[in-house]
Amino acid sequence: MARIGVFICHCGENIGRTVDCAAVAQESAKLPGVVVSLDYKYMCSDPGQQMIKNAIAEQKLTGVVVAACSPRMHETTFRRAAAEAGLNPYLLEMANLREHCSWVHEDRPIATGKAVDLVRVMVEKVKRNRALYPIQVNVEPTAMVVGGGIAGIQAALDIAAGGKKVILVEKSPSIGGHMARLSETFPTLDCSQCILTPRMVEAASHPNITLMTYSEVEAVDGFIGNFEVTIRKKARYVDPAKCTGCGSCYTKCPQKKIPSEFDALLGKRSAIYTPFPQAVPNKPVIDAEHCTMLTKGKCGVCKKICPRDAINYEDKDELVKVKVGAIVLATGFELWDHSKYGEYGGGRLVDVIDGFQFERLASASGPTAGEIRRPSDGQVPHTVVFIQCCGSRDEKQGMAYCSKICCMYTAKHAMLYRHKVHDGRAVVFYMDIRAAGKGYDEFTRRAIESDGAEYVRGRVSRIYRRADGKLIVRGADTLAGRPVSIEADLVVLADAVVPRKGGEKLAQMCGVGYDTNGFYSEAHPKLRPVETAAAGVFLAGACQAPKDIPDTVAQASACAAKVLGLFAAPKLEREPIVARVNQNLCVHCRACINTCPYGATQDREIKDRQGNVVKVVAEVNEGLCQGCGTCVAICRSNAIDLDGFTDEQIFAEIATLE
Amino acid sequence: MVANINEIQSAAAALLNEGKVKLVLGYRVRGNDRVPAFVTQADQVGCLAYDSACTQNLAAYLRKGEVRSRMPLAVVARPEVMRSLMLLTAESQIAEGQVTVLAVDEQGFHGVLDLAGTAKLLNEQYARIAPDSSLMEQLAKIEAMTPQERSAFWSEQFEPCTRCYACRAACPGCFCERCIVEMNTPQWISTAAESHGNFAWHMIRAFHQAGRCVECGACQDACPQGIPLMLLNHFIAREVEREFDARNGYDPQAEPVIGSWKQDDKQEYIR
Amino acid sequence: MTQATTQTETKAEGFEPRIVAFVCNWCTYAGADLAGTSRLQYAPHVRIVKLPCTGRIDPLFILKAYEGGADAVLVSGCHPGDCHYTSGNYHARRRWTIFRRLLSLAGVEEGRLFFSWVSAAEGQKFADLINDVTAQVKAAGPFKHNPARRQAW
Amino acid sequence: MKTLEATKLADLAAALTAAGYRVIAPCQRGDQVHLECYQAGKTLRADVIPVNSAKDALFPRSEVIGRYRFEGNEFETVPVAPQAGKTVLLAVRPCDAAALAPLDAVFNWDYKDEFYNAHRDATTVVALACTAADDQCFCTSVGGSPDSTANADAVLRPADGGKRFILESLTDKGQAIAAAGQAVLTEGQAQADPPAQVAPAFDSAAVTAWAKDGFDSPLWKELSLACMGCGACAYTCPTCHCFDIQDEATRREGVRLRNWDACGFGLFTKHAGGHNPRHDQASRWRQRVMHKFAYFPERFEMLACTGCGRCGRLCGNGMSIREVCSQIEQAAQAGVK
Amino acid sequence: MNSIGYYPGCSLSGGGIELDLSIRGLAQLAEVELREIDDWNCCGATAAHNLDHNLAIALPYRILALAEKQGLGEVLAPCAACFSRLKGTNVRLERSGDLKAKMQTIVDLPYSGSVKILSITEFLNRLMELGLADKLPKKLTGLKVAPYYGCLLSRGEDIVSDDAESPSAMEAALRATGAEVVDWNFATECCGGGFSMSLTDAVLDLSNAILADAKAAGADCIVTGCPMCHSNLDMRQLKIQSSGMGQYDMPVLYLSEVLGLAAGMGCDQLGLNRHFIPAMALAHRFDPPPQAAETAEAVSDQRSN
Repeated sequence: MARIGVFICHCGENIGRTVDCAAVAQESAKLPGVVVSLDYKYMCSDPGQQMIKNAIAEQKLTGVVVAACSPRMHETTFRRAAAEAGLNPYLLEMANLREHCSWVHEDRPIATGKAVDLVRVMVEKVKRNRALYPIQVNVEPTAMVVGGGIAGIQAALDIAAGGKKVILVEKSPSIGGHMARLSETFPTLDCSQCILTPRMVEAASHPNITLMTYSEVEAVDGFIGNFEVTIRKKARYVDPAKCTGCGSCYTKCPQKKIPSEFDALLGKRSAIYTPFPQAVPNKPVIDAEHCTMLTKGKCGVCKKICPRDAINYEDKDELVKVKVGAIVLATGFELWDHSKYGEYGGGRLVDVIDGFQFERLASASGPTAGEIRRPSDGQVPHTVVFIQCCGSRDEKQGMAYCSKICCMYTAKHAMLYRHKVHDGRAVVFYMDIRAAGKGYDEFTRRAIESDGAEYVRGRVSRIYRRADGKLIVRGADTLAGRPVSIEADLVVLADAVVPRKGGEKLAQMCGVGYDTNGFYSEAHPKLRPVETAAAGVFLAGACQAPKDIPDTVAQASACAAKVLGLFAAPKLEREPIVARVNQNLCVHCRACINTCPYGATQDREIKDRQGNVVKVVAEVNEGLCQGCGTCVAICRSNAIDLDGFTDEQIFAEIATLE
Repeated sequence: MVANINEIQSAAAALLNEGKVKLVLGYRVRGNDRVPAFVTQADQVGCLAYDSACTQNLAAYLRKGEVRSRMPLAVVARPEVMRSLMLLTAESQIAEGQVTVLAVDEQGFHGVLDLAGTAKLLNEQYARIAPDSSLMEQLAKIEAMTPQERSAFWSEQFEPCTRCYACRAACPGCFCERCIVEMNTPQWISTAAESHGNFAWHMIRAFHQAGRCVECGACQDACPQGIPLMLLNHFIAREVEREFDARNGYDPQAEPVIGSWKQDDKQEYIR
Repeated sequence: MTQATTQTETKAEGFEPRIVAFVCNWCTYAGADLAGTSRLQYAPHVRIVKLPCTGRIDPLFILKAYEGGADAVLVSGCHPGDCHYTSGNYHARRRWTIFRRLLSLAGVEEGRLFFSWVSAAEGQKFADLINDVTAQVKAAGPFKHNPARRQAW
Repeated sequence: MKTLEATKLADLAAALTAAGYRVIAPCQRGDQVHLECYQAGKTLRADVIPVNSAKDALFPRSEVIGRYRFEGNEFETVPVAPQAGKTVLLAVRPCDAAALAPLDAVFNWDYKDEFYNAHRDATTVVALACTAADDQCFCTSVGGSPDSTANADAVLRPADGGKRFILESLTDKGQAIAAAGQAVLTEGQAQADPPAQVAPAFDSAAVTAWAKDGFDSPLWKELSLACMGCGACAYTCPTCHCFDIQDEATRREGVRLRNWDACGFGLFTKHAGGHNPRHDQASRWRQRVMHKFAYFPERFEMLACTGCGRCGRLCGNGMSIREVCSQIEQAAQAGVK
Repeated sequence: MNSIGYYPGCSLSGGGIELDLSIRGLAQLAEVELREIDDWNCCGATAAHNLDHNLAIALPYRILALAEKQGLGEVLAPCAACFSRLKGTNVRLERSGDLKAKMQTIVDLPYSGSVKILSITEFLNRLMELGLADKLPKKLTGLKVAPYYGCLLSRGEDIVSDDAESPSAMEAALRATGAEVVDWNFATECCGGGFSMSLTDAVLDLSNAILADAKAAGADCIVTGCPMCHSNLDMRQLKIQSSGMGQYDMPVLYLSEVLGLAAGMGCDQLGLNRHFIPAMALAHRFDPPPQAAETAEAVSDQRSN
């Protein structure tokens, strides 16, 4: 038989003023199963809590209803008190007499009547509560960070600094990401490589970090604390253990005309290559597509020249399985393909370039050694037109959103160009200037006021190449209210920031959602900006939304904090409000599996003693379930129930309201 | 009888002879009735018959253990039955290789198909099955009534329901191990064959058909009391198509309609 | 069984409706809390049943409330896109769309079933909603032609 | 001789209603004919065998058999008397009347069921002799006949080619009916129509004999293959009498209900622990046949089947007692165990 | 024999007669029957939609309704303006539920929306598919063409299925003749359109820029599909040249004329002798003149003065 205790709080005058608490206590005492019903001035005070604890012990209570404020306020307090008195904390429920009754009604008899109802409902519910115990999940204290750009490097370094192991997976031959390609960074104009490369080296040498470059995530199984990840280590054809990074191989490689991805196709590289001189690890790989030894079996120069015999043409991809407890996705971004804009030449005009190409032209280590020279003829351009919002804020053909960083880097580009070409003319077409950030607006003002960039507010409607090689840029100056036409030598498009192609696949593997643009979805846009719907998977950097470097680094460090928090205890305790499948009733229609926002409902084979599969059913993974109960309502057989909100409890509540 | 009944028989015989199936689920003639035939030997195929009076949805047998134990099997299936098979595939009750389809319609036999082939045939040949016009007329009449009249109409219709659950038994979509109406902790739906129990039963039965009913009519045919269940079924199917642009039983990989969502699903009624 | 005589079984004048609300924990329940902390006064006829998410609401809950003689049912959760569990409210919305149409066909009159999105910040909206729903139900009177009402044995 | 014009059956029903009877008669309902309570305006159909059987009047599909109340921790039961008003089963078929024998037997076996008996005592049976049968009728195979008066208090015999009925009162209760219907009955002569010809379908003795040793026969599996497991046959059967007890309660009070149940349902014998002794439809069908043709004769020396043919008429899958018993008889003749 | 409905509109019997001639010739060659809509009326371009929206829809509605009534499933509207009006009306009727009923009351003809409207490029590409591609014996090797689309054959995403900014619908057919398509910039630039009469100076400026770019790109001729563009670039070229804005002598040909030339159709049959800027010299590079043809050239030259 249920033995329920009811405790009515006056909350000083807050409840007591409009609710006759003594009368509620009296009425509650008459409810079936209630053995003690008391009211008190402040139930949350020490004496109040003691009153509950004493009653639990003396009356051998099987359930408690505290009728006080909102459970959002003090449920934890009272449940802790119950636990201290030896009652399972999940056998305590709260009736909300303050926020939902005394504060919103003035008529004392009516409010008192409603308060009795609220208590009665909770009494009937709590009678059907059962003891629940926090779910313990083992945690493998190793993190995997996917993406070796600044976001991934920062997250890995911070986790490693916290004393936990990190596997940093990067698909290209070197870490560094886009930041390694930048010339200078806004708003301070410090050299990007100068501030980045020490971090890259630190990541490579940190004892807690395992670098896996030229590798890609192939499969992700498991759940928070217990992910099993399969990583494809692509064939490098160079044994990194033997290679010293001396560079003889790429110096001698006869295939030297391959457009360099790192240089945004403006420079060239060899078939055996490191992407850039400061690459980490500084060990080359062979590009199997362009190496004649691998394609035609002819050449072999690198093998002959290598003093360490590190070249292995027989190398194969390798699949490595690792166990990790948390995953940080830091896969970054790429630039929107502006060839979709026919009016800007549809990608056919070689002197219409994107932001990265300009970065490489401006970079001291770039293909022009930092001189601004246009791709078509290598001449120094005298007029450069910069166009912002190329593909951004364009629902029709491009992306609907603002790419956030373009205003700043375009100002930087205009500035760098004017610093390098003193008599040059920099014209910037913009829609709005969005320079919200520390020192950002000052920076754009500086570009305009000190460095003489001409800002034209308006869109460019057409770019074409005149027979003399000039690029004619026609647009509108909406402030002056007239069309403008500029004869330019070089046009730089601030292409929209878009997520990495193929990023959806990784998201699906991890159970992470993504928006219509392909950016990964955070668990809550305001309050959980680094978590995802998949517990144990976190987001850093531009894979979640366009971001500049400081925001990216901040988010990466936030990820590290989340990961270290998760790894702080060997076991993870989770709220036991989870769904459970009655496997006898489940007919495996898979509705719940389709429905679960967290991928927590999964197929489970039931086998007989011989190991034959006799039935397949759905099963809830406690590690993933967040307790929303959507699967429960979707199940036609009602083979699923939700602890804490069982059908029996809810039906009792409804019946009590009759 | 359809003209090329011999072709069904010989196709069935071939499947049995070649060991491709262990059982052919079809129809046979018994007096004025058409009843299910369970043919396990090639020499029994002579009993197989098909005409428009063969209205049972044989896909309903696929939940029976006694029938499932004889998989792989073949089913004589008209378009609605094929759609049931698509639903059962989508809801992982059957899989390719377990069920072969002997496709029929009122014109006759249209060949032996696997489930993928059945999906193709359905979408090519039977993409639009016109709903029964009398159903639509009746629905229009009911919808034109006042709420009180509608309530009275249905209470009159549900009154004779004895809760024999013949409707459930005849429906291929009702494959639950234990039906919601049989849950008693708590008792979801009163099992008494009285007003509120009957109302709840018929509402929930219809709701559980949302996005699933292929409108084969087997439930209504099975009802000894003549309750017009197809009115509810057709209404639900119509609403599902209107609201979610979904038609049931055409895609063996379909996501459940109730169990998936679109951001722009209508919500004008939500304030 | 004889009809339970509760305060709401009185005549239409002085009719005090019984309204059952199913709300999610994260938005509407919190919105009701905010109405409380803001001391917004509203009609006292609604009784809330708290669920983690509107996705948890089985259509049978609504039927059960009618069966017990509720004069109206209110269902409320997070705005689209704001679900604490990302998509529970989207799933719920699909169910409601069909179920409310079915109930309407079956004779449940307009003004006996309300749906709403109330966020944790919308204390005022919650109070207005309760007042409006209560006023509508009061005007409509007791739910006499309730097809789901429990049989008086 | 009392006669009733065929067109005046409804008038008789009205007269009996006026005399305080609850009149259960074959009424037109949509396309169907149901045995239900006569009300003014309903059309009576003596020419069609109704969908449901007469047992509904004596053993309702849901019946309150107990009541209780609670207040706080106090609990009390409330006595319930059967709600059995004076009832007449008007123009029910001899097979429905015949079914009262097995029902009487089972409800007065080890326990005398006060609810059934109250209904039974308050009920007058006015049978309607059959002059036509359909291909599902098989009363003659189970010891009945189309003009049997067994268990009837009065009988209506079609006469003069269906133009009128002859009303024969067989008991005092029957006399009371004749008296109450005085106004619509006429005194006169009429020639009773010949009874329907119902060809024998199977030898029930052979079925009973085979069933005695047939419990483990593999034949059940084949016989039951087409059964989908609904309760339609049991719920329309005039003799099936299984029930289930359910409570329905609010927070203040509750009722205990007796609802029909059927052995064809998978859950009928399912144990709380999950085991089900009748785990497949074959064992459920075996129970259905055994109950009617083996256990019942063993206990009560009568069959629990009256050959009304309802199960055959309604089952789209051809699962009727008639069909299954014929197959059993054939198997018995062929020596199949 | 395939058959396609035909809506010539006003210009094809007037200023755009070369277009009509060459299209009819090519259709015959490809064995496609052109069935002119009986009792057709003005499409409303380019003035109606500035005056009265109902009228602007009602006029094309009547044409479409007639075509449907006459059993024409597809209708070719060679003039780009007619095409735009007719197809645009189809789109609007489909989008707005009430519009159809309204138009039915105005025009008193039912129309279900079934008629498909083909542009000149869609039509000629269809002819190529139907076998015209195999009937082009003459290779226009060395002919440099600047395909000019203007607005009506590039804009309106529901109407034109080409890329609005860099259309390419003419290119495949032109290449099939052996001609070289030059890379130029002004393929979609405005020619001045319907302002030829009212704002002639603006038209001269705009058309001049187009001609200049085509010339700079090394084109021998501009190829178009729109009679209005044609008249601005061809007829107004005389004024452009006489007012000293530039000297181009740039023939402006219809796509159908170029294809006709490749198909070996005579210059007269194609109407090449009817241009303001003489096109015969260009044509004679591929279709050497019989003796009599010189007279026609002379006539044409006279006109150009």
